[in-house]
Amino acid sequence: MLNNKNIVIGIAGSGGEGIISAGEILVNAASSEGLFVFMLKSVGAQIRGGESSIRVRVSDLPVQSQGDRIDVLVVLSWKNFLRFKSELQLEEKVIIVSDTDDPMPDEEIPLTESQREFWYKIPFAKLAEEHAGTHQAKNIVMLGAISEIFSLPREALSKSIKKKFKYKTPEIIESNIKAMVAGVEYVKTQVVKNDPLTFEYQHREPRLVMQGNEAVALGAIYAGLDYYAGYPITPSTEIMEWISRYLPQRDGIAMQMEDELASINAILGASFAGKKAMTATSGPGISLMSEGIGLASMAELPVVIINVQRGGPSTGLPTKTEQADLMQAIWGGHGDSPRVVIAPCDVEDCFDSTVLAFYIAEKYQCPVIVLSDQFIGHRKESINPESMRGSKVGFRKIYHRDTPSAEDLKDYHRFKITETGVSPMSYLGIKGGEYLGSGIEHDEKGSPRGDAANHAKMTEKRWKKFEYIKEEFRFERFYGPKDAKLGIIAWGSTKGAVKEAVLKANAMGMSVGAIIPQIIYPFLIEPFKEFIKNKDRVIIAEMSYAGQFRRYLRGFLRFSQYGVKVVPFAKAGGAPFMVEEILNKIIKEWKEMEARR
Amino acid sequence: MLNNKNIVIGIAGSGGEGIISAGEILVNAASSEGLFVFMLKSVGAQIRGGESSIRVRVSDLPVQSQGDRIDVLVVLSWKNFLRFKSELQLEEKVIIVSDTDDPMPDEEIPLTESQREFWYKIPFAKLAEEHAGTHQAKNIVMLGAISEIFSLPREALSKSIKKKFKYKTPEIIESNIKAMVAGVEYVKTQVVKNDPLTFEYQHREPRLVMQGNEAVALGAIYAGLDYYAGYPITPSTEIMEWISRYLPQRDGIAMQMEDELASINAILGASFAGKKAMTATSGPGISLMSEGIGLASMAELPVVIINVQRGGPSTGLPTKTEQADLMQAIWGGHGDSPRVVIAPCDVEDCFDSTVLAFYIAEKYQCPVIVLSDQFIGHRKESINPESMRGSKVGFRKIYHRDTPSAEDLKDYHRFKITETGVSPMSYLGIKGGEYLGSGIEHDEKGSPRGDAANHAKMTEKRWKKFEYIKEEFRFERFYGPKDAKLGIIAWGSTKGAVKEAVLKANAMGMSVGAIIPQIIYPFLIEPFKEFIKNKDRVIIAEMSYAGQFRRYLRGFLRFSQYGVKVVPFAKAGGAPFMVEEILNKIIKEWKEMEARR
Amino acid sequence: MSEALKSTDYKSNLKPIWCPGCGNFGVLSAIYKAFEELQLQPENTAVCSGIGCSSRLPGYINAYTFNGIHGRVLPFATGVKMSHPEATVIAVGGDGDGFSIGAGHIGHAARKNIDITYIVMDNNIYGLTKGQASPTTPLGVRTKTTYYGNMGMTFNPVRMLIAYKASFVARTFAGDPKHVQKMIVEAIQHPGFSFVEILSPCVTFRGKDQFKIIRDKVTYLDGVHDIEDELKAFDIANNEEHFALGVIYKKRRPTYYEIVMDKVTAKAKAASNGIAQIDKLLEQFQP
Amino acid sequence: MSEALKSTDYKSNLKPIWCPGCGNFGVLSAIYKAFEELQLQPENTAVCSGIGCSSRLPGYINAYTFNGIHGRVLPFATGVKMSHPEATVIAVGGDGDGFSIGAGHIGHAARKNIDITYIVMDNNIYGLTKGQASPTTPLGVRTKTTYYGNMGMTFNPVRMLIAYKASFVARTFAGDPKHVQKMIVEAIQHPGFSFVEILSPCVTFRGKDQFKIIRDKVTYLDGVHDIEDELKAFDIANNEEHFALGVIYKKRRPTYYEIVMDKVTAKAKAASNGIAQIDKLLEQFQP
Ligand SMILES: Cc1ncc(C[n+]2csc(CCOP(=O)(O)OP(=O)(O)O)c2C)c(N)n1
Ligand SMILES: Cc1ncc(C[n+]2csc(CCOP(=O)(O)OP(=O)(O)O)c2C)c(N)n1
Ligand code: SF4
Ligand code: SF4
Ligand SMILES: [Mg+2]
Ligand SMILES: [Mg+2]
Repeated sequence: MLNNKNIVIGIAGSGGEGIISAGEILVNAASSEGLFVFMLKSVGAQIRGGESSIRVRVSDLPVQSQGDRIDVLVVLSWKNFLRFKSELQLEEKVIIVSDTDDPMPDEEIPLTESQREFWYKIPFAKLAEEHAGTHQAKNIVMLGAISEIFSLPREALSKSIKKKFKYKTPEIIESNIKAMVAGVEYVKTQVVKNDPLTFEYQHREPRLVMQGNEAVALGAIYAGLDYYAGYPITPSTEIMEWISRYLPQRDGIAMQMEDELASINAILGASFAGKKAMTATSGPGISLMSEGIGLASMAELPVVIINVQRGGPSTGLPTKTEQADLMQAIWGGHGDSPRVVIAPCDVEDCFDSTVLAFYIAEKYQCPVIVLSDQFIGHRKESINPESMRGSKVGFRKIYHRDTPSAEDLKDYHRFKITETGVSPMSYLGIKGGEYLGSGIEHDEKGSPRGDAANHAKMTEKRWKKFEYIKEEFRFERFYGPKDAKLGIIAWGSTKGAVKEAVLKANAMGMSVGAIIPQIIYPFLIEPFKEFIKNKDRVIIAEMSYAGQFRRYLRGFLRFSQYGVKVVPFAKAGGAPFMVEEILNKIIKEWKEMEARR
Repeated sequence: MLNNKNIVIGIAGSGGEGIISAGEILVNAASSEGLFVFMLKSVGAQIRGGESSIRVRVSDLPVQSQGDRIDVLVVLSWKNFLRFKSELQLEEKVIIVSDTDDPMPDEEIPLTESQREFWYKIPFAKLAEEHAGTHQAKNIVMLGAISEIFSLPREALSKSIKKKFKYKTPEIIESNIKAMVAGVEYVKTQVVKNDPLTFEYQHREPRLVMQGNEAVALGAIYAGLDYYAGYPITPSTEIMEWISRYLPQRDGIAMQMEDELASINAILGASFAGKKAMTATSGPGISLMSEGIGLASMAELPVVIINVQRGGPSTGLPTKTEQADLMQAIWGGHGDSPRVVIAPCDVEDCFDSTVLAFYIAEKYQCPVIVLSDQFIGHRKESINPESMRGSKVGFRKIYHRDTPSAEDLKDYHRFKITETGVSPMSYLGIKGGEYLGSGIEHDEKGSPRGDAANHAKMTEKRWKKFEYIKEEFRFERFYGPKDAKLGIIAWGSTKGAVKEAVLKANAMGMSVGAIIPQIIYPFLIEPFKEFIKNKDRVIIAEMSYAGQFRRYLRGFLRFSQYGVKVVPFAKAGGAPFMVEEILNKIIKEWKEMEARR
Repeated sequence: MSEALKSTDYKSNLKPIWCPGCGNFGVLSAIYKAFEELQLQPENTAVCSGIGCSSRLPGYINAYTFNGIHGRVLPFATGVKMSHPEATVIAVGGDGDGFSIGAGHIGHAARKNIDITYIVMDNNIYGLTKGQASPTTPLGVRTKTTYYGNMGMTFNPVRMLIAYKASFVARTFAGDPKHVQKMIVEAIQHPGFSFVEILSPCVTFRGKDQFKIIRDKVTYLDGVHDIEDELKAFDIANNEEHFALGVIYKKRRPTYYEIVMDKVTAKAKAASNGIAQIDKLLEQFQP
Repeated sequence: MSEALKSTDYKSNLKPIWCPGCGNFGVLSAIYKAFEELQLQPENTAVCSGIGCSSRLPGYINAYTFNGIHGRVLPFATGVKMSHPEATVIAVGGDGDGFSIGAGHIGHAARKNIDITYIVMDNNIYGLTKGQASPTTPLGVRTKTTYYGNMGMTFNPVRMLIAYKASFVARTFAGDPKHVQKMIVEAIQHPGFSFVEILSPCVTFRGKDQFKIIRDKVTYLDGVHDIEDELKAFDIANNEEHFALGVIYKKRRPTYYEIVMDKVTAKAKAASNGIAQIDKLLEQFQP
C-alpha cells in the first residue's frame, strides 16, 4: 500500500558516487519546504571507494522512524547494492530507478515479477557527461529524475544544490543545476510514469536538519559548556569535531587528548577548577573511562560523558548501532559509584538530554552519562527550530553548581553532610574555599579517612542525592492509552519504531501503551508502577542480546507482584528495529492475550 | 559467656612493635597443634611506624569467622589502640593485658567497672630489655605471658618462635626464647589469675596456615598457570609477589607490567599463544581492564582475572573490604560481553575457585573473573593440607583448551559455530591453524564482518556457552535446614558470618537456611529456585550500599512469583559483617514472621 | 596589598604520614619555601597528584589540591590549567605514577607545552604498595615483585623529557632542599611545561643509605652549558654514573594556551563576529 | 626440508580495503618479501596490531595474526613473545595507535628489550576515524579536530625511541618498498626490541602529494656513522627538515627473555631443585 504523503527512498552505490551528498541535498530540500525527514546512511568498512547507501524518509507528517519498506530504490551501481542487501530490503511493490548503462547481475539479485513491474532506467552517467561535462554529476541527474517522477519539491531542490556547492566555483554550481535539469527533462520526455506513487504535501515553515551528534554538541553549548576534552572514536567523533570548531566561538576550549583516560581526567580537572566540562566517546572509550568516572563519583565533580553506543563487545561493529552499554553505564565502575544515566530517544532529544545532563551534573555534583547510539548519532532528522532557540527551551533550566556562602567559607567543609547530600562546592579562585579533593575516602573536610563508620556516612551522603533526583523528575514518555492491557517498555533509539508501532496497533484496533524513560538511572519507579499496574503483560524491547534492560528493570520493578508477565524482546544490534518487527510482536502478544480471556 | 574451646585475642600497638609477627607466631603455633585459626590484620595508612592491630581467633573447632567478641585484648600501646576503637570493640567482659609502664589515657577510653575487672598488667618492655637485651622483644614477652595466663600451646609457641627467626643469628633466636620464658615466668610468679578463661583443646595433625591471596596463587599454579602479568595494587599484590617468586620454579613467567591495560593485554597475548594466563588486581585496576576483558569475550580467549575487592568507589579504602565490584564484574564491559564470575568464600575456597576459574576459562574459552576481597585475601586461616595436595583435589579437573583436529585444520574455522558455542582453538605453533583473531566482529573464519545477521549469529554463539556452563555446574553451598521458612542469600566473604549465624540461630531454635553461590554468573537458577520456593522471606546480606547483589538476584529470580519477601541487608564496606549483626537480623525477621503466623 | 605570606601559611591541617626520614619531607619543605618566595596565592594555586606516597603531598598544602587516581595527574592538571590559565598549576607524583602507569601522558603534556610544573619524586621504587620495582629501579635489585633481581633496564626520565620536547627540564635531590627550592621556583616561573625530577629516597624500601649513595653520585651543573642546546642536554642526561643536578634544558616556546588564544579563539571569534549566540549557531542547520 | 616459501604464500584470503594509493600497500608488499627473505614459518610467526587503517595489516597476512584494541599492541605482543619465545613476533600499527593512546607502552617494551619488531606506519593523521590530528601531525595543519590548525608540537618518534633505550631504531619510507623490506629484515633479525618507523602516506586525509613531499625530504644514511652511538643517533633524529632513512641506532643487549632464563628461571629452579611440585610448594605454609 503506497502512502503518497510519506515516501522512503533508498539509494545505493559506491562511496565515490556522491550518494551521501545526494541524500543531503534531498533532505535539505524537503526540510526547507517544511517536510519531515529522516535520513540514515551506511558505509562499508573501506575508507574511500567502498560501498555506501542512504535511506531517506520524507513525509508530510511527523516521522518516528526510518520507515519499514523502501518505496523507491535508486541504484547507482548494482555491484555495491549487493553489499547492502540486508539493509535495503527489496519489498514486493518496490519502484526501482537505476542507470540504463549499469546492467543488473541477474543471478545474484533474483527479482520477482512484481519487483520488475515499476522499473525506471535512466542514463544517469551519460546525461551527466553530456550536460554537466562530468559523469560525477550523475547523482544530481538522479535527483532531478526522481523529483520529476515522484513530484518531489523541485524548486527547493535546486536551491539546495546551490547551497551544497556554495563554496565551489559558479561554473560548478551551474553544471550541477544543468545536471538536475537534464534529469528532469529526460523523465519528462523519455519516461512514461506507470507507478502509482506521487508525493503530496503542504508547504510549511522550513525545518532544521540535524544529526544526533550535532544536537548533542549544540545542547552542550546551550547548557554552557566551557571545556571539552576528547579522543576521536566512531560513531561519536562528530561531536568533538563540531565542538572544536564552534566552542572557541564562545570562548571555550576544546582539546584533543592522547586517549580516553586523559580525556576523562582532563574534564575532571576542568570541573575541579569550576568549569562545565564534557567528553564524548563510544564503547571502548567508555570502558577506558570507567576508573575516571568513579573518581567523579567519589570527588563529587560534575561532568557530562556522552556515549554514542555502537555494536559490541570490544571493537565490535564501529559503524552500527546497539543498546548494550546500558548496564555498564549504570554499574560499570568498581565500588558503589553513583552516576546518573540519561538516554535520548531521537535527534531533538539529544539536545534536550544533553542540556538536562548538565543540569543534573551541576546541581547534584556527580557524573552524568548520556547514552545515545549510532542510530541517533549518525542520522539526520528535521527539527523544529523553536525547540532549540535560546529563548524557547525553557523546559530545561541552566544550572551552575552551588558555591559556598561567606558563612560556609568560615570553616569550609567541601563534603558537608546536608539534607540532600549536595554540599556547596568551591573552586580555584575562591578565596577561603581551598580544599583537598580526592578519590580516596575522606571526611566532610576532605581529609582521607579509612574507618568503616566514616565510609558508611559518606557513602550514604553520595547516594542520598539520588532520592532528590527521583523527587525532582517524574515525567517519562507515554504513548497509547494508559489503560491498555498490553504494554511495551523500551529506551533510547528504540523509541521510534515502538512509538510508530504502538500508534499503528491502536489504529488497528488493539489497545497498547508504551513508556520510554529519559532518565534511566536512578530508577524513577513511580511512572513505571503506574504504567504496569493494570497491564496483563509488557514487552521489553531492546537491542541487547543479553537483555540488559530487562535485567535492569526486573532488578527494580516487581512485575510478578503486579501479576504482569514480562515478554522479552531482545536482539543483538547491527540494525535498528523495524516498525514491523515490533508490530508483529504486539500482534502476537495481543492475540495470545485475547485467546486467554 | 566465655567458651574455653574458642578464644579471640586482639592485639594493638604501633607498627614497629611487632604486632603482626606476634600474631603470626601465635597462629603458627596453634596450627601446628592442629587447631583452627583465623587471623585478621589491620594497619593504618602510614607505611612505617603507624598503628597496627591484629585479631586472632584460635579454636578447637572449625571457625567460620573472625569471631564477634574479643575475649582478650592485648595492648602494646594505648595510644595506637585508640585508632582501632571501631575495629577492636571493647566488650563488657573483656580481659585486658597491657604493659605496666604504658598508662591508659583514662579520659579517652572510659572503661566500665566490669571491663576493669580482669586486667593484667605486665612490664613487657622492661622484661624484654632485661631478658633479651632489647625492648623490641616485648611482643615475644607478651606471647609468653598470655600463653601462661590462658594455657595456650606453649611448646608449639617456642617452636614457632624458632621458625620465625630461622634466618637470624642463633643469638637472636636465643634471646627471643628468653623473652618468651620471661613472660611465662613473670606470670607464674607475679600474676594471680582471676579470670575464668582457660583454653582447652585436643592435639591434632598440624594444619597449614595461609592467606587468601596465597591460596589464589597456589590454585593458579595447581591449575597449570604458565604466564602471569600484573601490576601491584593493594590488596591483591601478594598474589603477584608470590607468583613472581614461585612460578619460575615451574618454568612459568611472571612479569610486572607498566599498568593494568598492559597486564590484561599481555595475558591475552599469552592466551592467544596457547598458554594458561592470569592477572590479579583490585577495583581501580579492574576498571582499567574493562576494555581488555571485552576483547577476551570477543576473541574468545581463555584468561583468568582475579579481583581482590577493596572499598570503593575510586581509590576508596585500599586496605578495607567491600563487595561492591559485583555488578562491574558481570556487566562492566561495553557491549554484550559474556564473562564468568566466580566468588570464593574463604581462604580454602580461594584455591578451589581459582582452579575452577581456569577450568571454565579453558573449557569455554572466555574470561573468568574471580571476585575475592580484602577480607579473604589478607586474612590467614588454617587449612587442611589434604584439600590442596596434588593427588587429592580431584573435585576440580584440570582442563586445557580443545585444539583442532586434523580434520578441522583442513579448512580451519577458528570461530566455527558448534552446538556448545565452543570451537576448537588453535594457537601459535600449530601448523595449518593460522587465523586472524580480533576484537572486531567477525565470521566463523575470523574475517571482519559488519552486517547485522552475522552479528546476531556470532553473538548467539558466544552466549550459548553459558547454557552449557549452567548445565555442567549445579552445586551451591547450603547451610541450615532446607525447609526453613527464613532464608539468607549471601556471597563471597560474607559466608563466614552468615554460616556461623545460621548455625547459631538453628541452635537457638529458629529454622533458618542459607545459600552461598560460588559461580555467580551465569546465574545457575535451579538451586536458587529450589532454595526460595518454600521460603516466606529471604534476607540478602551484602557489603554494598547500593545493594548490587540484591539487584542482580532480582534481575534473574522472581521472588514475588513465589511470594517470597526480599529483606535487604546491604551495608557499605569497611568492616566485614559480624556474626551478631546477621544473627540480630535473623532474630528480627524470625520474630516478625512468627508474629504474622 | 595584603600581607606577605610565610612558608607556614602553605601548610594544611593534615600531618604528613610518611615514614620518618623519607625524602619527601625535604621536598615538601622546599615547596613551602618556594611558594613563599613566589608569594603564590593559595586560592590561585592548584597542586594535583595521582597515587603513591609522593602523591600524598598535595594534601599537606594549603591551596586547591587534588589527590586523584594513579597515573593521571597530568591530564587532570591540564584540565585545571586550561580552565584557569592565570592559576599556578603544579602536578606531583612518584616514579611509578609518572613513568609506569602514567607514561603515556608525559610526552603529550610536554609536546603541547601545557604551562604546568611537573615534579616527580623519584625513589626508584613503589613506596605506597610496599616495595615493588618501578621503571627506575636499577637492574638486578631485588624487590617484592623481582625476587630474583629486577629484569628491566631503567628509564632515564631526563633523557625522555628532552626527547619529548619539554621546554624546561631540571633535576635535583631531596637531600639538598635549598636546591630543590631553587629548581621549583625556576620551574614555576618558566612559562610552559616544566619538569623537575627530584631524587627523593625511600628509606623504607630502598634502604637508609640511599641519601648517602645519591649524594656521592650527584654533581651540580655549573650553569655555563648552553641551556637551549638539546644535544648537549641529552649528553648530560646520558651520564647515569653521575647525576647532574640543575636546569639541564630550557627554552621558551609558545604554550598551548597561548597558541589557543592566538590561533584558535581569535580566529573563531573573528569568524563569528564575537561570541556566537545559540541562534547564530543554529543557522548552519538551516536546510 | 620443506619447500621454500614464496612471498605470495604469506598472503591471506582477505583483500586489503585501504584506499587506492595508500602507503600501507607498499608496506604490506615489503613485509611479504621480507618474510620470504627470512623464510618465516607462518605457524611460528605472529603479527599483531591495535586499531587503525594500518592496524588492519595483520589480517592480510597468512600467519597467527591478531587485530586487538586501540593502543595495546605492544603488551599483547609481549605476552605472545614471552609465551612462545622461538616465534617471530611482530607488532604493527599507526602513529595514533602507537604514539597517542599507546604511548605509555613503547618505552616499557623498549627498556625491557622484548624481542619483538614494532613497525609503525606513520601517516601523521588518524586515517580510520577519517582525518583527525595525530601526535605527528605538523603544527598548524587543519584536520577535522583542529579546524583552526593543529596546536601541538609534533612527536619525533625516532628520538623518543632512542631516549627509551630501544636496541634497534630505523626509519624508512613506504615509497621505497625495497628499503622498507631491508629495514624489516634487519629489524626481525635483531635480537631484542626493534623499532621501524615507516613514513606511509595517507593519501585521503593528508593529500595525494604526500609521497612527493616526503620523497623530497628524505636522505639515506650512508651506513658509516657509529650505529652504537646514542648521541650521534639522537643528533640524526633531531633533524626534522630531512628525514634520515636507514638504521639509526642499534646495539645488542640481553633481551628480557634471556635475562629471565639466566637470572630468574635458572635461579628459581636451582632453589627448588628442578620443577617444584605442588606438595613441595605447600611446605612453606606449614606452621
Ligand atoms: C590503577 C591503579 N593501579 C595500581 C594502584 C596501586 N598503587 C598505588 S601507588 C602505586 C605505585 C606508587 O609508586 P610511585 O608512584 O613511585 O610512588 P611512591 O609511593 O614511590 O612515592 C601503585 C602501584 C592504584 N592505586 N591504582
Ligand atoms: C579506545 C579507542 N579509542 C578510539 C578508537 C577510535 N580509533 C580507531 S583507529 C584510531 C586512530 C587511528 O590512527 P592511527 O593509529 O594513526 O592509524 P591510521 O588509521 O592512521 O593508520 C582511533 C582514534 C578506538 N578504536 N578505541
Ligand atoms: S615507604 Fe618510602 S616513599 Fe613511602 S613514606 Fe616511607 S620512605 Fe617515603
Ligand atoms: S584513510 Fe589514509 S591511511 Fe586509511 S586507507 Fe585511506 S589512505 Fe590509507
Ligand atoms: Mg616511587
Ligand atoms: Mg595514522
